Order: sequence, then C-alpha cells, then structure tokens
Amino acid sequence: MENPLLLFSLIIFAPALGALVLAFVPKDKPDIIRLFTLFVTILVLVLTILMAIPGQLPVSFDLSVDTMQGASQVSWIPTFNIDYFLGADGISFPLVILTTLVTMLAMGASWSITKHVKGYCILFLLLETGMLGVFLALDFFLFYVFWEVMLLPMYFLIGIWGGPRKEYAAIKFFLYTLFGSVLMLVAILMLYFSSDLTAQGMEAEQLVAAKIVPLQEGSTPELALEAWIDAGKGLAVEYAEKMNDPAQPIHTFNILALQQMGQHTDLFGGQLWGCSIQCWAFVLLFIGFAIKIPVVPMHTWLPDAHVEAPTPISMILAGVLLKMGGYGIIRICYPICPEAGFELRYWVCAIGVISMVYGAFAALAQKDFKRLVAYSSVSHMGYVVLGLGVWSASAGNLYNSDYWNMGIQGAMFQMIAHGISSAGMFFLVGVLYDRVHHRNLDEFGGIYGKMPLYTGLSIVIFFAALGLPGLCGFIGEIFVVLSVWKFSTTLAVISAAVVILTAAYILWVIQRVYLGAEYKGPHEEALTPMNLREVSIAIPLVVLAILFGVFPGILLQYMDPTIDRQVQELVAWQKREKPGELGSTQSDRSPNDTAVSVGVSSPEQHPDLDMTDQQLSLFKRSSPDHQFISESP
Amino acid sequence: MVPSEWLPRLLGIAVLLPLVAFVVNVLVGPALKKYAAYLSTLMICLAFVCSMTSLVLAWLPYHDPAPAGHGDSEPHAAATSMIIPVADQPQQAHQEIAAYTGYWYRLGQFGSLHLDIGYYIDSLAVCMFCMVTLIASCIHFYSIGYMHDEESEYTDHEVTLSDGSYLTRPGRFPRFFQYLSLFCFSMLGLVISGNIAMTFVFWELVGICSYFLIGFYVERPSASTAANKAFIVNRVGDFGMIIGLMVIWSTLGTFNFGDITKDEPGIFSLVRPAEHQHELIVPAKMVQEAASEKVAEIVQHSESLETALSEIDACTDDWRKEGYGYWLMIVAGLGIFCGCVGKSAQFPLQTWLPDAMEGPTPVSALVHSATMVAAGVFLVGRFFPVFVPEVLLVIAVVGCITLFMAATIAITATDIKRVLAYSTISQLGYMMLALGVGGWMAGMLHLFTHAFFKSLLFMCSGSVIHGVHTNEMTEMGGLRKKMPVTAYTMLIGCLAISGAGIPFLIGFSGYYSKDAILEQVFSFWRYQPENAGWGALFFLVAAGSAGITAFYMFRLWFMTFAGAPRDQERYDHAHESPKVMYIPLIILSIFAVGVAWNFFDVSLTNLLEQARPLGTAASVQGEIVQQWWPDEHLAHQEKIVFPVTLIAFGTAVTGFLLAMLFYGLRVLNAQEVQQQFHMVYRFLLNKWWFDELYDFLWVRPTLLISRLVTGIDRRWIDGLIDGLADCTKRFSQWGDRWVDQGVVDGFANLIARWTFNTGLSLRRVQTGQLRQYVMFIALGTVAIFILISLFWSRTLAG
Amino acid sequence: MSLFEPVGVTHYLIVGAVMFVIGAICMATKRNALGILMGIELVLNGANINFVAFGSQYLRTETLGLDGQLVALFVIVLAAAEAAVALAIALNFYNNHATIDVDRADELKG
Amino acid sequence: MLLFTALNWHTLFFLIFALFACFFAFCVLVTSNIVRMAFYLTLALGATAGLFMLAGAHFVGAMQLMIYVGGTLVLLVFGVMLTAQDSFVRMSTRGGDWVLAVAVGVSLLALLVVAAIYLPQGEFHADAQAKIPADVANQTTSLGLALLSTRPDKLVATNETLAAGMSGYLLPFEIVSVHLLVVLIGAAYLARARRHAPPPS
Repeated sequence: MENPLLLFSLIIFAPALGALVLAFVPKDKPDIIRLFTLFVTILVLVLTILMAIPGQLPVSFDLSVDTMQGASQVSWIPTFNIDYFLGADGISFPLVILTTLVTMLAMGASWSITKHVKGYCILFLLLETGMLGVFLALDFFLFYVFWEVMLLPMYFLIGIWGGPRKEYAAIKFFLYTLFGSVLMLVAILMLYFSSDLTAQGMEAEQLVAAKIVPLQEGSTPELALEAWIDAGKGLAVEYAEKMNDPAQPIHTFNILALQQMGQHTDLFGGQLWGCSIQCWAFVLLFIGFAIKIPVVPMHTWLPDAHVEAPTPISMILAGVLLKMGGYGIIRICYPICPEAGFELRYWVCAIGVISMVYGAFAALAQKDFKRLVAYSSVSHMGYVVLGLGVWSASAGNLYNSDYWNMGIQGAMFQMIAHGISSAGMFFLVGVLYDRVHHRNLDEFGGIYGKMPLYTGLSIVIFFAALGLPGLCGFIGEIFVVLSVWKFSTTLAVISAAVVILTAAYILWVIQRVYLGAEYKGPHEEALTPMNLREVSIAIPLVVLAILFGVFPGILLQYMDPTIDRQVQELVAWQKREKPGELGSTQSDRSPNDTAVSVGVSSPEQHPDLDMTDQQLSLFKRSSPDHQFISESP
Repeated sequence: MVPSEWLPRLLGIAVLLPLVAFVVNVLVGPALKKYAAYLSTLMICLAFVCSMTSLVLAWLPYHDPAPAGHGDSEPHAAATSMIIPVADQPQQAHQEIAAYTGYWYRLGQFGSLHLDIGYYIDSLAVCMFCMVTLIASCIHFYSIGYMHDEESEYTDHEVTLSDGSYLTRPGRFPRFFQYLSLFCFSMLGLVISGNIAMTFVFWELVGICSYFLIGFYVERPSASTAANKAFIVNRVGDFGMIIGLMVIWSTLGTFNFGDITKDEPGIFSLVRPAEHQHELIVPAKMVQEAASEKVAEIVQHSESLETALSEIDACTDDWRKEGYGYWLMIVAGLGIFCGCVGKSAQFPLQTWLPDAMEGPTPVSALVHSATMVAAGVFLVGRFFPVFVPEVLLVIAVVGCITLFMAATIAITATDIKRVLAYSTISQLGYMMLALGVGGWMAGMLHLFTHAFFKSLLFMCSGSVIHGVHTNEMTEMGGLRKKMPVTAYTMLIGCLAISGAGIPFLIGFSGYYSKDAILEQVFSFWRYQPENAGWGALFFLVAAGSAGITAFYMFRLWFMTFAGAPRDQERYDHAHESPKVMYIPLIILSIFAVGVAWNFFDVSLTNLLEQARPLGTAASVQGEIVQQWWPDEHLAHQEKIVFPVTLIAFGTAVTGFLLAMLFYGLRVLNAQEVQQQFHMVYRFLLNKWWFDELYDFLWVRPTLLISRLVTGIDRRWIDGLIDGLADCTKRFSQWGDRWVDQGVVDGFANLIARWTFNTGLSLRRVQTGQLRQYVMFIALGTVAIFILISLFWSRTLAG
Repeated sequence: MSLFEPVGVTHYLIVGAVMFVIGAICMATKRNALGILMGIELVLNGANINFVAFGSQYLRTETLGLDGQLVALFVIVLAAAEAAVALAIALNFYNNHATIDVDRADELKG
Repeated sequence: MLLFTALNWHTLFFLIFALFACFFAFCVLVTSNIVRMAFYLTLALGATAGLFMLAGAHFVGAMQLMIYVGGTLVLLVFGVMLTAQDSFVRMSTRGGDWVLAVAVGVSLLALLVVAAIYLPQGEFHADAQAKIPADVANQTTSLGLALLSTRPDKLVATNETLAAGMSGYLLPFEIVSVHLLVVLIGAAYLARARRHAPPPS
C-alpha cells in the first residue's frame, strides 16, 4: 500500500471486484447480496476516511500540500500517451469522500428494493466505481472512460427499478448526458491534438507541475528534467528525441499537463471558425458539464430522472452525480481554457444565477414532493456555477483574487453541503413514499403528529437546504453570494434575492407535509415511525449537516490550499495575458456612475453647499453654536 | 476580574448555557418531561448570573460611569446644565471606546480575508445581556405555569378534525422549553457577536426560533401560516441585509466591528478613523472600489504595481471629494437597515408581527416584544457609526411612518395581544425615529425600558388569557377583582409605556426614554438651518402618537379590568394565575418602574454612554439631503427640554383622559364614533389593507411566475426535447424503411442472389469428368500463356 | 536444322513439348484409368526432358548444372510413387465399381 | 566419304531417338488397346532414356530405364492385367472428345514450341564432345555427393551469394525417401484385395 496508485486503484475498483464476486452469488439470497454490497461500500468509505485522517495509512492526504497528491501513473495505451493516471487534491478528495459516504447510505436505503436484487447491487457497485474513477482520474481519456462507465449503470438503475415512466426518464437522462459527453469528447480530442509537451513555454517547471517529471526533494526542476531524460524511461525517450523539434509534437491526455499548456503556452490559441480552440473547448466542455449539474435550460432531465428513480438512486444522483459537473468545471474548464473562461465569465455567472432563480420559482409550483426537491437541486447547484464563475480579480481592484477564491470555496462547500442535504431530502421523501406510495404534496399533512422523530430529522435537513445558519447549506450559499458583488452588482442582487424564494418553497412544503392537523392522503394506517435502518441512515446526514454548518473549517481545510493555488495561478495568468483588463463589471457599473454624478453634481444642485460646509466646520469646533441658536427662531 | 479576560469567558458561558439546555432537551427532552423545563430555567438563570457577574464584577469596577450630565438624558440634569460643556468635543476625539473584541474560531479563510465567530463586548452588550437574561428568566418561570396543560394530553379547542371532534395530542411541554433555550442562545449570540456576519447568523437563528415558537401549535393552520409569514417576511429584510453585507465585505474586506489587532481595523475605525477625529468618511477601499475604472487606468499605465499603489493612494482623497464611494456607503447602510426593518417589523415589513401573536403568550412576551424584535433596533444602534446622514433620514422616515400607523391600528384592535403587538411596532418605530434623528442614546434607552414594560404587559395579558381563555377584550371586563396582581402590574406597565411621570421630577422608565426621544426629534426640528419640514413632521407625529399610545393602552386596561364584565360566564371562570406566573410580573414591574433611574451615578444612561460609538456625539450635515443632525447634547438644553416635557405630558394625559371617558367611565360611546368614521374605522380595522396589498403585489405574481416557469419547463423545453426525439425517431424509421431495407439490404441481397445464380450456373461445369478437367487445365495453361504474352511481355521485357 | 551442326536446347525442348502435349491429349481422351496414368507418365517425361536439357553442359553454356539432373531424378522417383498410388486407387475403383471407366466415376460432380 | 566425316553423330542420334520417342508416344495416343498402349509407352520411355544419355545425363538415363521401364511400367502392366477383361481392353472414345482434345493439344503444342524457339541460344562448346569421357567418369559421384549435400560442380564458384546453392539436396532426398515409404504403405493399404468384387458381367 506504499504506492498511492495501488490505494487509489483499490478504492476505485473494490466495488467492481465486489460486483464480480456478486456475480457468483445465487440470486435467491437477496439479504446476503445486500449485506455484501453494503459491506463493500462501507469498506471503501473506511478506506477513504482513513486516507483523510493523517497518519492512518502510509499514503494519507496531506493538508499542507496544495498540489496533486499521490499522483502516479502507469502507461496504458503508450501509442497515444494515454496513462492510467490517478491522483487526488483538495478539490477532488472531499468529493471522493462524499461519494463513498452517500453511496454507503444509499445502499443502506436500498433495502426497499426487492426486484432483481442481484442485478441491482451489481449495477450499483459498478456505478460507484465509475463515480470514484471520475473524481480520481487525472488522464483525460481515463476520465472520459469513467464518465461513461458511470453513465451506463445509472441508465439501467433508473430504467429497470424506476417508477411508472421510468423508460422515458431513463432515456431522457441517458440522451442528455450522452449528448453532453459527446461534446466533451470532441473537446477532449481538440485539446489532445493541439497539445504538445515540447512546446515553447512548457519548461521544466511546467513539466514538473504536470507530474510528468518527478521532482526529488531539494532538486530544481531543471535538474529533475535532466535526470528524467537521462533515466530515459517511458515518455522520456520520446521527449528526448522530439525535444528540439517543433515539427514533432508530443500529444498528451494528461490533465495537469493540459492545464499547464493552457496557462503557459498558446497551443490552444489557434483560430477555428473565428474563435480560438480553447474557446470552443471551453464551451463544449461547459455544456457537457452544465448538463450534468444541471443548469437551466439543460435541466429538464433532472426532475424526471429524480421522480422516476428509486430512492437510493435519487440520493446518488443528487448527492454525487450532479457534483461531477461542478468538479469538471473547476478541474478542467477553467485551468485548461483560462482565456475562454476569462472571456465568458459573465455568461457562466449569468447562467448560474438564472438556474438559481428559475429552479427556485419552479420548485415553488410543484405538486410532486420529489419534483420539488429536484428543482431545489437545480436552484442550489446554480450557486455552484455562480461561485465557480466569479472571476472578480481585475485591474480595477488590483487583481484582488480573494473574492474569487471565496466564491470557489463557497461553490465547493456548496457541492458537499448539497450532497448531504439533497441526499437527505430524497431519502426522507423516500421514507414517506415507502409508506404511503404517493408524493402528492396536497395529500400530506399532519406527519408531525404521526412520525415525530422523522419530522425532526426532516426539518433539520430541509432547513439545511434552506440555508439556515448553523447548518451546512448556509456556509456555501453565503460564501458564494458574498463573493459576487465584487464581480457584478446586478447578479449579486439577484442571487441575494433567491434566499427569499428558497425560504418560501421550503417552508411551504414543510407546512403542507409535516404540519397541520391531520393526514389527508391514502394509506394513513401505514404511517409508522421510522425503523432503525432508516434512522441510522438519516442520523449521519443530520449530524454532518450540523457539523459542517457549525465548523466549516473541518471541510474547508481540505480544499483551502488547492483552491488558493489554482486561483493564484489563474490570476497570474491573467496578469500575464490580460494586463489591466477591467473586470466584467463595466456592464453594471451604471449605479456607481450615478453615484459619481450625484457626488460630482451635488455642488451645482446646491450652490449653498460650501456655505453649509462652513457651518459644519464651525459646528465641528462647536464654538459658535449659541450664536447660531440665537439666530434660529 | 480583568475585563479583557473575563468578559468573553463569562458572556461566552452565558451564551452557551441555553445551548446546553437545548441540546439536552432535544436528545432526551421527552424523557425528562417537566424537568426539561426546570433544566432550561436553571440554565437561563445561570446565564443571568453570569451576565450580572460580568456587569458588576468585570465591568463596573474597571469603567467608572461617565459623570452625570455628560450625555445624560435625564431632564433635571440637562435642565441644570444650561450650556454645552465646550470641552466635550476634543475629549470625544481622543477618548478610546471601551470595547473588547476578538474571535473564538474561524469560519473560513480566503487569501487575506477571513470570516470569524467572534465577540464585541461593550457596555451596550453587557446591558443587553443582563436585560435579555433577566426577562428570559422571568418568562421561563412564567411559562412553567402558563404551559402546564401541555404536560399531559392536550386538547386543542381551536382545531376541529374532519370528524368534528377537537384535536387531542400528547403535550409538548419539553419541546416548548427547548425552543425557548434555543432562542435564548441565539439572542445572546446575536448580542455578543463580534462581526456583522456573525450577527447575520444569529439573526437568522432567532428568526427560525420565532418560526418554531409562532408555529408551536403546528396543528393550527393559522399558526403555521403565521410562522411562514414571519420567516419569509424576515427573509425579505435579510435580502436587503445581505446586499449590505456584500457591499461591506467586498469593499472593506472585513466584517469585524472593532479592531481585533491594530493592523486589521474593524468597520468602525475604517469609517471613522481616529486621524479624522472619528468623523464619518468614506473608507479608502470603498472609494477605490467605486472608482475602479480610474484604478484600472492607473494600473494599466503604470509600469509596476508598487507605483500604481502609491499613485492610487495619492488620488484617493480627490476621488473621495468627487463623491466616489458615497453611494456605496448609502447602499451599505440601507441594506443593513433593511434587515432591521424586517426584524423589527417596521414599515413596510410590519405585517408579520401581529400574526406572530398566534404563538403562546410567553413567546410573544419574550420574542416578539422584548428581545428579538428589538434586535433590529439594537443592530441599528450597533451600526450607528456607519450610517451616513441620508440613511439616517430614511431610518427616521420609516420609524415615523411605522409608529404612527401602528398606533392608529392599535386603537381599533380588540384582540388583547394584537393591541400589544401594534404598540410594540409603534414603540419600535419610536426607537427607529430616535436613531434616525441622531438620538443614539435616546433610542437605546427606549430599547431597554420598552423591553421591560412591554414584556410585562404581554405577560399580564397572558395571565389574563390564561384566566379567561380568550383573547377578545370584548368578552372581558371587570377582571380587576378576579386577578388583582395582574391588573395592577399591568397598570404599571400601561403607565410606563405612556410615559407617566411628574414633569421635571421623576417618572416611570418610559417617561425618561420617551421624553429623550421627543427631545431629540424636537432639537432635530429646531436646529434645522432651513427646510425644517422633516423635523416638524417627525415631532408632530411622534408627539401625537404618544397621546395615541396612552389612549389605546388605557383602552386596553379599562376594557379588560375595569367596569362590568361583558361576558359573565367567562368572568365566573376567571381566576388569578398561580404564583409562578405572577411573581415574575412583580419583578418585571419593579424594573418597568425604575430601570431608568439614577443610583449614585450608576444609571443605565451612564452605562450606555460608555458604549456610544466614537464620533457620533457630533453634529453632522448630509451631503445629498440638506438636513442637519444636531449633536445629541444639544437636546438637553432647557429650551428644548422644557417644552417637550410639557408637550409629552400633555399628550399622554389627553390620551389617558380620552380612554377614561370612552372605556373607563363609558360616558362616551365608542360605537358611535366608529359609525361616524366608519371609513377610517374599516381602514384601520383592516390594518391599512397591507396584507391584501402585499398579497396582490407579491404573493400572486410570484405564484404566477412559478406556474409560468413550470409551464415553460413542461411545454417548451420538454416539448422541444421530446419533439427532437420524435423527429429523430421518425427520421430513423424512414431511414430504416428506405435506406436500410431498400438500398443496403437490397444491395446485399442482390449480391447474394447473383452469387447464388453464378454458382448454380457454374455448377454444371463440375461434371466430375476427369478428362474434361484435364481439358480445362490445358486450356487454362494456354489461356494464361496467351494472356502473358499479350499483356505482360512488354513490361517484362522492359 | 541439319545433320552437320550440333543440336541446341530448343530441339530437346520441342521433343519435350511434343511428349508433353501427347501425354496431355492422352489424359484427355483415354477412358481407361490406366490409360490416363500412362498419359501422366508421358507428361512427366516431357517435363523431365526439359530438365535434363537445361541441365546439360553440351547444349548451352549457362546450365542448371547438376540441378537439372537431380530434379529429373526426383521427378522419376516421385512418378514411380505416384504410379503406385494411382494404380492402387484405380484398383480400388475397379473393386468398388467393377469398372475401370473414368467416365463412370462422377459421384463428386456439382 | 567427306559427307560421312562431316556428319555430326550427336545430332544424328538425337534425331533418331527423338523420332522414336515422339512416334511411340503418338502410338500410345492413337491405339485404343490398353495392352499395346503399355508396350508403346515402354518404347517411348526407353527412347527418352537415350535422349538423356545424349544430353550427357548418363545416370539419369540409366535411372529412366531402371525405374520407369523396369519399375513403373511393370506396375502398370500388372494393373492392366488385373483389370484386363475384354470389355475394358479396348475402350473407344467419342470423336467429339478427340476433336476437342487435339485442338487444345495442338494449341498448347504451338505455344510450347514457340516458347522453345524464342529461347535464347547459348554459344556452342567446341570441345563439348571432348569433355564427355572425363565427365562420364565422375558424374555419378558428383550426383551422389550432391544428394549428400555437397556441390562439387559449384566448388569453383567463390561467390558468397552462391553459398546457398553450394548446399546439396540432402533434405529433399530424405523427404523423398520418407515420401516413398509412405506411398508404399499407402499403396499397399489401398490395394489390398477385397472379396466383394462383383463378377464381371
């Protein structure tokens, strides 16, 4: 286990192995199958958590390191320089833990699945493998492979174990995501074929940063590069012979290397149909990820998928899959295509804000409980996009990147928080649905009296989603919202207004479902209190919601260094490439201009201002106030 | 005890004790049954002890109260000092405000910025602690009595089930106290919070507590609706507050009130730097933010960032003179004030407070009169140094409108708690008005006095309701004999709120605070160099409303306790409340009488004076509005005090007499008046039709938009997607039919058929005749040779 | 050609060609299996003549050397073997069909 | 007499043997009696052996006589006798077949002859006959050596590229011998008598 690659591979493929084992378990023992699956998920969770605690494993996550940790690779398809390249940093690692946690809880919630348990569990484990792979892969090709691996089981899980309109929902989900991933593939190839490790600007430093050249302690990048070339293993040979020959590029899928190229070379600057390559790549990638997030108007797969999917799948869908979009944007879009990201920053933020408002409004009108929660997801993930997009560092504020840093931290936190709260919400909805088999909000009410514990837990989770201080939802939202003003006043005001709508729909749903005198729907007799399994699933979510709400530092300490570094790099790039360009806030500078006009024109409007100023100064000295009073009638 | 060490500890403990009670109650509350209540009560009492310790042992010994007359609002003191001591201003400039600030732990760190959970303790905070914990303790005791029927099965007579029976549910005694404890924790946290963000956090928490407490009777639709209304309306205010936070955060880069260290100054010292004699200026960062185009130009044209920085610093003053950033100051101030408007139920967000009376009466006493709603005023006071004159004017206007509107509505209300609710709104309006016209001390003082007498009034009304099981004053009357303690404590409350007192000599607590407010408004009017219209309006409204206040308070008292009972049956069942309920009444009534008195220079005013924000004791002049905010000391001259005291006294007496005539002696008939002014009456009875207006303006459009949005989703986006899918399907069917089956398959079949036929035809060649085969071989040889010789020979030769 | 000048490869080749063609026609006309065998022998002989001719030093300067003769030898040997096998087949055919007429052996026709 | 001395005996004998071979081969073709066919074939092959000798391949000629005339033909004659019932002794072919076969054959013949004539002629060794006796002496030896993988006739060539040619025919020799064994066994297997041969009708 000394080798991080082994550990990561174990984390990723342990579920797949579990699925393999399951294949040999007779299908007439559902409980054994479920328990085994749960065991596997718990195993993976424990592994990741041990990694999170320093010193537990030989390879543990180091809070002080801001670069990619345990990044190690073996060549996979040498012809195209495709590596089996894994690693984790402050951006991906929390999401990995979230994934394993939510998966474990979702498996706990899967006891209500009674149809084809074996197939379900196998697909479930494969899904986990895919998700973990997406978060840990550092090779673009590998990333794409895992992306698709994650997509397929989801399709079957919705399409087989779903509700009445499951086929429609599954196909819709599949097509949407596939559309996105096709665009992504196009972008990946564009980047790959315009990448070149030997290009001007890819110096030793960049190669080291891309983890291509191993850097020993106390050695300089240059020396490391020479040592690497002399060692002449793997890529080094090719590099050595093509090093001084611009005609022979070395293409790469290495995400870190692509980031370095995007920021230190002009490889992606080539024009294509009147727009730079990285502009195209950014747009394509962004659409791909935006569908996953999802943002308006590419969100309509979400409500259907959620409504039709079984409870545990909804948990995973909302808790983990949506995060992949945000992860992709922060890990791929911005570092690889900084220029496009800089040019399009206002669009990204606007999209985020639109999703926030749109989702909140839509949630307000829903009659179906799950659909409402789904739309709340749209609204909440809008915060993520907004936070990632606030490129507020500009010459106008001396490239002060702290607010952008705050926005990204808020977005990351929001992802985790939403992973907890939305998973919890879907689970709680599922608990209710398992009992009364309907989700019509108008037919609930009075649950408070029948299931007090359940109501208590639900209210905590729902308030976490509402963004109540002291619960996890608040931190992310407030960080994001506070960071926006520096970027754009208009967007800031709109995004702040969303808190009203959020409160409105959450409180309204609480009133309609939990409060009230009596239950109005069918199967009233089935409303029994939560059983132990359900409680033990809900409790961790509640505890985490409170813990992260009160001590966000626990979570932020993992992300902080990495996000700092990334933001610093991008701002450094901006200073190099876009010297003195103003932030995108010209478009809504108008209020300030009015302020200027007021400030400047006030003397003309009030010619007696200077006189009053005199009086003011007099009063400052406060000597002649009696004479003034004596003047006054 | 050294304040810098002990104040944070003691008050921190005081904050945490109720939280402990809350957690324990949440976890094992139902098991504890009534002991849960005792636990919460014990904790809040301990918190009160901590607060008093910190006041008496940690604060007073180290900060001797300011000398009487300095910022003292007592008229006899002010009357004696004919002239303002000239020495005040320089003293003001040099003195350091006594505040202890720091942080406990860090929420987030973003480059150079950070968000903390910290504390900012000055005499205001300490006094608030004592006030809150005292009232809360009283109300805890009171609630033990008031809520006792929640200890067992509870039958809710306001909820009828579908089968016509009343709802019967298990009692929620522990839960009530768990909410109370959570509220106390949040309220104390709000008071002690060291930065505006933390304030916002606890702001929301008290909001949610009030949500729970208003909706305590979850089975009542009215209750849950009122709870939602309260929270959502508060959110509207918070929306503004968030904007204010955004401005402050993104321009000043800090939320701290005070300077935690010298090199990271807090908001106060940023907007009122010591080198400017604590005069309000636009901070440099704000100016640069507003002038970011100019900054950008400089950065672009200067070769290095250092030179750019120096150049920017050079230009900042000019930009400030040009007015850059002033707008941001206004926005920040208004934003923060929006939050206060929501929380303190000021116009136009006042509609939630009356509905909030759905909660149990102790809640109304604690949350919706004394503490939470006062938090808005507290925040305005806390943030006072940041408000530019324009903002102050807005505050004054809002307060003025609110106090008048609420007072008028209170005249017609018949629900005893709603009368008190409107009077609360009105009194909060007074405080806002006072702050708006620059009377920091007046506002804060009224905050404290009002807290005591209003909670007293509410608890009395609760005791009445507990006795007669109704809120309607039209069904009460003559209860003085049945419940004397309640009656007379409530009388004290009424006197206090209507500011009764012997002019220039002594009075109830309300007498001092209300007169201080009126004096400040009056001086605001009198000292205006020109266009004194605002001042005049403010003063007339305030003075008139003081009379209205006296009128509706005594209307309430007479209708409830005096005269003959209107509902004999209820009267017969009426009974005095148990000790646990009326002893707190007595305690509170004592404070309602004497909280503003001066004992050997230790008076509330002197204590608060120590917390007066630096530089606010100076006259200021608006930049945009041509108004003039006189120094608060100017309000203590006889030429101000004398007329105001008389006016206030006169109006109060007028109100009292009117009430006496209408409801005490009943020589005048209120009904007649109602018929005479029925338009006005209905206007007031419907609360100025604010609910209807908002429903029309906001609620319906929102729901409409949401339905619209869903329609867009279903029809357009999904329609588009499904349409696309359908087109694709049709296309592929077409392609399948024509291209695949027609062309591709046809071609394949064609080849197959052709091959088959060829095979058939060749089949005949395979005769099995050996000799024939030989012939073929020979022929083939010949043919090949011929071919070779014909075609390939050239190339081979070549 | 005349009797007074030496023969060249061509003459041998012609002789070989004649025997080859006669053998081929023989195979093509005889109905008797053994006749066909004899045709084969003739064909092989024709081929052998060519080999030998190319192999001899008397006829051309550039020769195959010993290779010609060696290949001829191999051909002879293999011809013998082939004859044995073919004869065995023929006898088998005769045993099974009681005839030696190849025209009757057309079970494998398409 | 001058004509007699100038006569090229080599050519003369060539003509004789060639005519013999062609004539008897033709007889094989035209006769329809299987037994005569065998006889004519013997003569034709014998004549061919003579041609071999004339070409200087004495050993091959000898082999021709011994294996063909002495072996193969005996075998054929056995076959003839085994199957020689009068119904099969003379089997006539239809005229059509004849026409076809001859046409094809003639065309093939023309082809081959043309090819043979166009073949480039090497110049004639003046002393060819002179070398013959010396040749005859060691020819057999060199053949034997060649079969045992040495090429005495190529030892003179020092060119490396010919080294491949230097190696003889040991391997083919072995293969052929094995092949012969297989053939013998196979022949024996195929030809073992079966009792159920129907009586000739």
